[in-house]
Amino acid sequence: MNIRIQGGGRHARAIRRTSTVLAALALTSVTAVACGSDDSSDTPAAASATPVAGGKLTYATVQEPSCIDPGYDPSTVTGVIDRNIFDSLVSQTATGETKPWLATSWTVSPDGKTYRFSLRDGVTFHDGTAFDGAAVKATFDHAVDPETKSLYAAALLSAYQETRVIDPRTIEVVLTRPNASFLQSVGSPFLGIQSPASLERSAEELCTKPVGSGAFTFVSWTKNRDLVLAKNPAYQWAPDAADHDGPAYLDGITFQFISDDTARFGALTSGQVNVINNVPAANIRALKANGSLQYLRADSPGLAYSLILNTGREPLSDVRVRRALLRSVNLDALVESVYFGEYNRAWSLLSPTTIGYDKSLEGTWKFDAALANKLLDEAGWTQRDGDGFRTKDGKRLTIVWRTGAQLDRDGRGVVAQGVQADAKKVGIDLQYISEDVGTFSQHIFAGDLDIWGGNYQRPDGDILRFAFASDQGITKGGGNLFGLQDPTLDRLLNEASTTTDEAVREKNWADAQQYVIDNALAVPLTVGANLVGASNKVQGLRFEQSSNLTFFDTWLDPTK
Amino acid sequence: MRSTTWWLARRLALAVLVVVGAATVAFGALQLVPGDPVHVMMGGAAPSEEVYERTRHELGYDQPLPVRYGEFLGQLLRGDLGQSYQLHQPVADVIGSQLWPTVQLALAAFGLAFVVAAALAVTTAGRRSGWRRVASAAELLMISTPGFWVGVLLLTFFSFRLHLFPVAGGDSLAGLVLPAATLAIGLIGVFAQVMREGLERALEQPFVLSARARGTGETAVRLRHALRHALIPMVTLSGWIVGSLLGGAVLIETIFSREGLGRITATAIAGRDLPLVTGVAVVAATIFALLNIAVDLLYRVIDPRMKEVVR
Amino acid sequence: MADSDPLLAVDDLRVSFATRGGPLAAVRGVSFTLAAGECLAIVGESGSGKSVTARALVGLVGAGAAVSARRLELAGQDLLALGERDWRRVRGRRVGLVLQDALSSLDPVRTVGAEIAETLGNHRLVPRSARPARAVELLAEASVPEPALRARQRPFELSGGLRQRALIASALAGEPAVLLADEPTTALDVSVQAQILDLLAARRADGVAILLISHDLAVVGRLADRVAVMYAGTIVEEGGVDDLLRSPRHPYTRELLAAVPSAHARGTRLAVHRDAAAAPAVAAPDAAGCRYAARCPLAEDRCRMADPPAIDVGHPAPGAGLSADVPRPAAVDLGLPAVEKGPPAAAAGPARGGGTAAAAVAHRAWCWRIDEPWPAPPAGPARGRVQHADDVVIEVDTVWKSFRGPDGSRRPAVRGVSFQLRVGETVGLLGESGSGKSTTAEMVLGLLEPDEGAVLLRGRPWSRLGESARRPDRHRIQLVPQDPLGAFDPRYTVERLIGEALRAPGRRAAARQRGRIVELLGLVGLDASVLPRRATQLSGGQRQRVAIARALAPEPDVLVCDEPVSALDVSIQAQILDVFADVQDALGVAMLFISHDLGVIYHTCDRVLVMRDGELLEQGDVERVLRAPAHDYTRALLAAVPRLGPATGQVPAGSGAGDAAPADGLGVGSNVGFGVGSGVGPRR
Amino acid sequence: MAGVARRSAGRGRRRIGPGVAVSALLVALIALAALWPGLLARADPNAAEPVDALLGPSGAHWFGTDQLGRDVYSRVVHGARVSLFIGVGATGIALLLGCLIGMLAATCGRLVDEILMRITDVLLSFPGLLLALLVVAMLGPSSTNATIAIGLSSAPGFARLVRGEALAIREAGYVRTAVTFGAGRARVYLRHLLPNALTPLLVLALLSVGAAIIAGSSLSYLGLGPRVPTAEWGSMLAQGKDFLTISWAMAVFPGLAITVTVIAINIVGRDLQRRFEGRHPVGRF
Repeated sequence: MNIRIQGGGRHARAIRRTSTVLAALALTSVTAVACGSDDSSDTPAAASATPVAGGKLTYATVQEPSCIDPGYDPSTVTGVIDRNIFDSLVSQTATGETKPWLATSWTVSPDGKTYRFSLRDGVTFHDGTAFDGAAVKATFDHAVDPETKSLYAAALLSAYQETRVIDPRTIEVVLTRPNASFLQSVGSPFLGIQSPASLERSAEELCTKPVGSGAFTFVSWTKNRDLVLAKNPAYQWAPDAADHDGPAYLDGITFQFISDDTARFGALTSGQVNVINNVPAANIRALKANGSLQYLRADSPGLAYSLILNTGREPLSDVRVRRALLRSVNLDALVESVYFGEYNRAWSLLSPTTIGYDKSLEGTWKFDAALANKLLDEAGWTQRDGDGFRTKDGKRLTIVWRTGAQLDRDGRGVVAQGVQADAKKVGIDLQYISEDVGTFSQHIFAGDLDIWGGNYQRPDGDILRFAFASDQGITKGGGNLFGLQDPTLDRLLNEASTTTDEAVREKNWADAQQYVIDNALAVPLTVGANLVGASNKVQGLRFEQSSNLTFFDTWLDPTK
Repeated sequence: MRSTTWWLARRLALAVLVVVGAATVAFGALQLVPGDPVHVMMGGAAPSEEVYERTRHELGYDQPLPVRYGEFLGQLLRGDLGQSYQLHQPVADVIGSQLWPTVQLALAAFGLAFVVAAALAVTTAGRRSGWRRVASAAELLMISTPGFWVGVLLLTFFSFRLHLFPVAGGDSLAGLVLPAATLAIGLIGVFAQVMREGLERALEQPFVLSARARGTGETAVRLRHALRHALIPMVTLSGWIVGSLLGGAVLIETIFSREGLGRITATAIAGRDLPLVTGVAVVAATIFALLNIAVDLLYRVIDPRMKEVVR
Repeated sequence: MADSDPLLAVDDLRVSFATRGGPLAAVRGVSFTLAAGECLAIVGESGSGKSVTARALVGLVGAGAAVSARRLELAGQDLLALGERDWRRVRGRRVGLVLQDALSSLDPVRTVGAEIAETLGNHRLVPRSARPARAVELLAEASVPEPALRARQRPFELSGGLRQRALIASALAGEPAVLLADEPTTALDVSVQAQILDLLAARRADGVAILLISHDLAVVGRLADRVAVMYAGTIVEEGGVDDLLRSPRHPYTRELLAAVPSAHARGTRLAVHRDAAAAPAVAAPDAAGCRYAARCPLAEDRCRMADPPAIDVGHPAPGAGLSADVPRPAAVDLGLPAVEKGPPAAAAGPARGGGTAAAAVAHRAWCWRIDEPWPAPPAGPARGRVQHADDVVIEVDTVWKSFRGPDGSRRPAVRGVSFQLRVGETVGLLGESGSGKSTTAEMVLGLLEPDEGAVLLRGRPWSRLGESARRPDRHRIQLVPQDPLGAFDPRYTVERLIGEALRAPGRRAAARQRGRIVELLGLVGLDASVLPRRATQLSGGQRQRVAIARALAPEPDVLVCDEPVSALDVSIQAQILDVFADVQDALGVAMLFISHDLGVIYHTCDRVLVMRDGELLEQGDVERVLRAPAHDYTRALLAAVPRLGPATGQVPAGSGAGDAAPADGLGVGSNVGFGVGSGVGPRR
Repeated sequence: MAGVARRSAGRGRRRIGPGVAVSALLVALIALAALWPGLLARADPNAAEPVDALLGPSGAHWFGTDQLGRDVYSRVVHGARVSLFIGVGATGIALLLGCLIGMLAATCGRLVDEILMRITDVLLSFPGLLLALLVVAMLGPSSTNATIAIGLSSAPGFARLVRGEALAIREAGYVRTAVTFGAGRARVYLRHLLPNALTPLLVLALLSVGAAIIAGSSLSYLGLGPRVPTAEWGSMLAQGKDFLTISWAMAVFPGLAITVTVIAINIVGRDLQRRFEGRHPVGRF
């Protein structure tokens, strides 16, 4: 993602303010649900007991990374794994505050273009190399090096010009223009500091044998099976955001890759693994009912899972048809039946935990098949063909929704079929085509899609700019797939990213969300959430603001 | 002796031809897969133009097809399978690490299927009894049931419900039981029927009558005389067996979340990981070709009449 | 049999099989006895129940068969009471079984030694370590040369004769008192056949009781003391071998003997029935009366009402009484008194017949009509009366042909063969398996190109032509194959089969095709009712008739007949040979008649070519060649054949089968090269 | 001995056993479901009623409902079309290609034979499912493409068999004798070789329909089948397995549908094979 702050360096303070808002939201979004009986004599896990060191944790995750060089790979699972191997300059608490980590303190130049970091002493990488300014420089230079072909880290460092090593304990990062998200980005695992010695190695080794300074060291990675980390006993530089100092409690973490939902859940219930993510919604009732397991969930911030509609093509170029589609879907019933209430339906393009979420949209565009039918009639789709679909001038009201087969997970295919069935009820022939990534990407670049369905996990409303601003076309690496040129949205979103006024920013993002719904530029479907199941033994599991799990404070309760 | 050497040399030459052919087919097929290979490789992420061009150049996609094919063949003949696009590792390493679990699974499944089928066949061949009817019905059921369904049911029952076996992965013996059983079930029916038919045909042969007329007992007749003849059609099936084992591994490894060649191939094909797919094709073809040679040699052992080996 | 209890006593043996249509009786009341050192032969055509009878004696008739008997005793022990375990102790130890075709009767993937040792092991006769040595000894006892080497070899590595010896050795390894020999010589070349019979005779001389099962009267005549003739599950006639073969009394026995082709029968019909309708010897569903009545020319009403009783024939003096009605020439040619001929191995021992005189053997027939005269053999089309025009249809001019063996070397199959075939004549091509006779025939047919030399058709090039040039004349040479079942497209009906041949290029499409087909069928003794049938729905005889009709359809000049009767029972063979004679009489086609059977050649042919190892050894008028052979090989061949023995003393007595065959490198030697696939030469 | 019994058993027309009769009936029923599914199931297979999701079997929904509240019975009935289409279509393609390649190899001389057989060797060296995956990757997932993929991956096997049969038949007496009637090569091949090489394969083809159905459902299971919401047994099963612990019906009935269909086809096929083998003297397979 590219988050650029334009308009000079007077706005550095806004960054802190942003973090505060974020923190508040994060607080409300993370809910730990104790398992077992509702009378809740069990207190939430972390509250009382004293952590005990020892034991290995097995975490079954749905995704397997293809490369765990944080400078290269963009996938969420890479972030989760690398968080344990790499330390960042700064840390963020679950409440969203930015705290020192490898950088003990930092200052920002008045123009917002230069950040000066004082670095912690006594930190060594897993390969024995000492941490210093050169390591930071090497890491950042690696991320932006075209050779690295970075798919995400480089974007986090947008406007990066250079890193100056003032002395071994002091560096300056110079940007070409201010970047409001810079500190937040630097705290991301994707900019975790790598051993400069290890960065000399080939891309292949960087991908498969990462070397950082984190609380866990990389041990092995067997494709299609697992990735094993071991405790770094020398670890004495825990982030300030963490609950404890010194080495991690766990002796090691094994990430098991179990893509099959049923198998993953079965692995948890049979005790083969301690923690799983993406608990199949259908199994959550069983999970809650199981006295030896606990259930934790966190809504993900960013763009909710939504259908972005192509206004440049018939028939969705007609706003009435778009509105009809928006109103034809009985989302409440559909989401309830597919996800058993564990995922929420979305009212806005942004998920509720995103900075800038407009709560006022809730309840404003309820399911209304009659309205949808009326709108379609008005739009001239009055005839019906033999299959019950609407037609105009002999042409069927057909909307094609393509997706890549690999993107079809978390029950999205089922949601799609529900949307399809609802659309049919008002006479829309919605064709859902799940195809291989090659064909799908071909369609994306040809721009001949009617609908694109997807989500982005990002902290704030700036994601709207990524998805809708006219300068964010796909060939520029942006997310405006259909090349939408909407002056209203452009004004609202660009102003939001440059203004220093928090209120203006909030208002613009709210207006933009409103505008998207009014003009039915998209159909928000569900709010993504990280649904985690864990054994009761597992204590101190934490969600990051991103809704990812961290394991530094996690320990295994031998009494359970 | 000279003719055997000559025969082996010819067969090995043909094997090389088959391997190169298989690699070519894989290479060609992936050229025809729709979509821009670079985009596919990035897995849907939208790279900037610079990254895109650089990747394209590195992978040689800015070269014309014949040049790429030539380089591909040259690499192949040097024994270099290249570097996986998606896993960022040498293909040989990837296959090397994934081959053994699959081979383990395949061997276990084959062994299980063979033993069960042989027992079924030997005890029921040529006998009209209720037990034979039950066995035949069971075989038909096993042949007609999709392996993935069996796998799901076994997994649900034995792992989720009874917690008897690990749910996912596991290089332990216990972790091998269900996948091997699932894979074996598809084979047992075929094996048992082929062996029974072979046994029955052998039992009708005059030499069995002679053996019986010498006072040889029924069990000895079946094991000492008939079984060996029943194995010959089994050997003929070897190509099919290897195909089913490797093909079945794709499903089994997915269902049981096992590592292995099958699963890695499925993802490689979907991700258009050309070097990995061709690498797997080369390995599969090599196994196939060597196995065929081994089988023809085995024929000579099982049935010494086969002086001139049939192709 | 009066002086002592027999070794084997069978009384009223009945065997029936369960089928979908109810029980089917295969053996219905067979009784006989067998003494030590005696050989009883059971003779019958396929399906007569003779093999089932033998297998009942070792308890191996198979599952689903019901066996009953009033008495079934081996040396006083009741076999009917045996359980499976007890049977195992009998099999191999007290009763041995030798089957036809040792290639399939010995486990092809095990060594000969192992097979023999199996018997020893089953009955714990010899300690495990001593078994291989004992197996070698047993092979040596069965006159197998280099027994130690042979024991390590597998059946397919041995010649047919050695294989059969090995099989006999394995059956005798347990030193059984009784040996059941079921068609022990059937697939073998004549010279090898003679050696095997000698081996069996030697064992009999040692005191082994032999039950010989055969369809071949000549084989029986050579080995047996007594003969029982079986028809449809019952014994219809039994008696001493000389009596029975010289003076057959039951009409069926008489039909069988008359059907054997030989020199005497030239110019006469062999078969009682001309048409193909005659009932087969297969056991029919239960019905009252004599089974043979349906086919018997002498049958009267009472025959069909009730089973005829056994009638004692007595011991007629040679040449006296009723034997005058019997086709005597057959008996003369066939029934050579063993005492006169004397197999070499038995020469030193007691004559035969378990120490009792042959005269003591009762001769009985189950027939009321044994005193009826047998209808005189109908005259066939006269042989030799046809004046052969000098027109040469086929000229084979020093053709050579070789094939690439599995090891890549070229092996000659035909070496410089030359002969001519003239209009209206029948030329026999005589030779043992691997002699190159089939390859020669294929070159005549234009299916193979000679490597050197040429085949000319009516003086014009034939073999050197391209296929398209040959096509218009293809119809002139037609094939009657050995195995018509394989030669018929399995999907075709008879009508379509013959229709296909009628449309051959160079022929005008017959206007009334169906009429022509019926006409052709009439020529071979079939009627229109077979038109809609497929090959598998025809009997063996009918198939061969259709094959002949089809070969005649394109109005050929030449018929190439490749062992056309060798797969048939003797009575059917007789019918088919009659058909050939009729056809030639009616149409005057030239025939190249390939056979390994001297009798058939003698009966059918005008001239004969004798081949061995691809070479033409001798050719000439059939009378001349077979009566006064010029070549040693022909002489040896004749000597080895029991049926054309020295009745007239023309074959020097010194060159008996046993001496002549090995000396000529025949038999064993000649078989080594073509061990696998008996009866068929190397084909592509 | 036993020959007597066997002959009379083989000669007589075989009666149709109860198992075969039931199977034939089932095959007819499945064919009916494929052609006119509306006759057997009234409910719209794609009508979602989220309120009624994951119901167990009942009078209203015989096989229960899936997670969108669609009627599983109706979807199973409608699924017959895709499965049968794949089964029959793939076998047809395999047979056609197999015959073409096999006949060419058997009749066009050593060089053509050698080349074609090396090509089939190459294709055979791919495990069937992988070849199918590759083809689907090339063509994109859909039932037609799955059909082509499975057809292509089983064609080499058929080609081998046709070639073997044709070579054996080429040496059979009736082909050689047909030449002596002066029939041309083309005529002999067309009249005798092809039909006779084909006949045993037709029964085998019927048996391979069952295998193709399973292969098709395997592809669907891996997400490479027909596009949603088309009812297809393999993809229904793939969806249903996630709910096995909650609603067994969703995964069990589509699986049963596959198994029952394949069993019925196999029983009928084998019965035909037995009848047929009785009257076909040339080459077994």
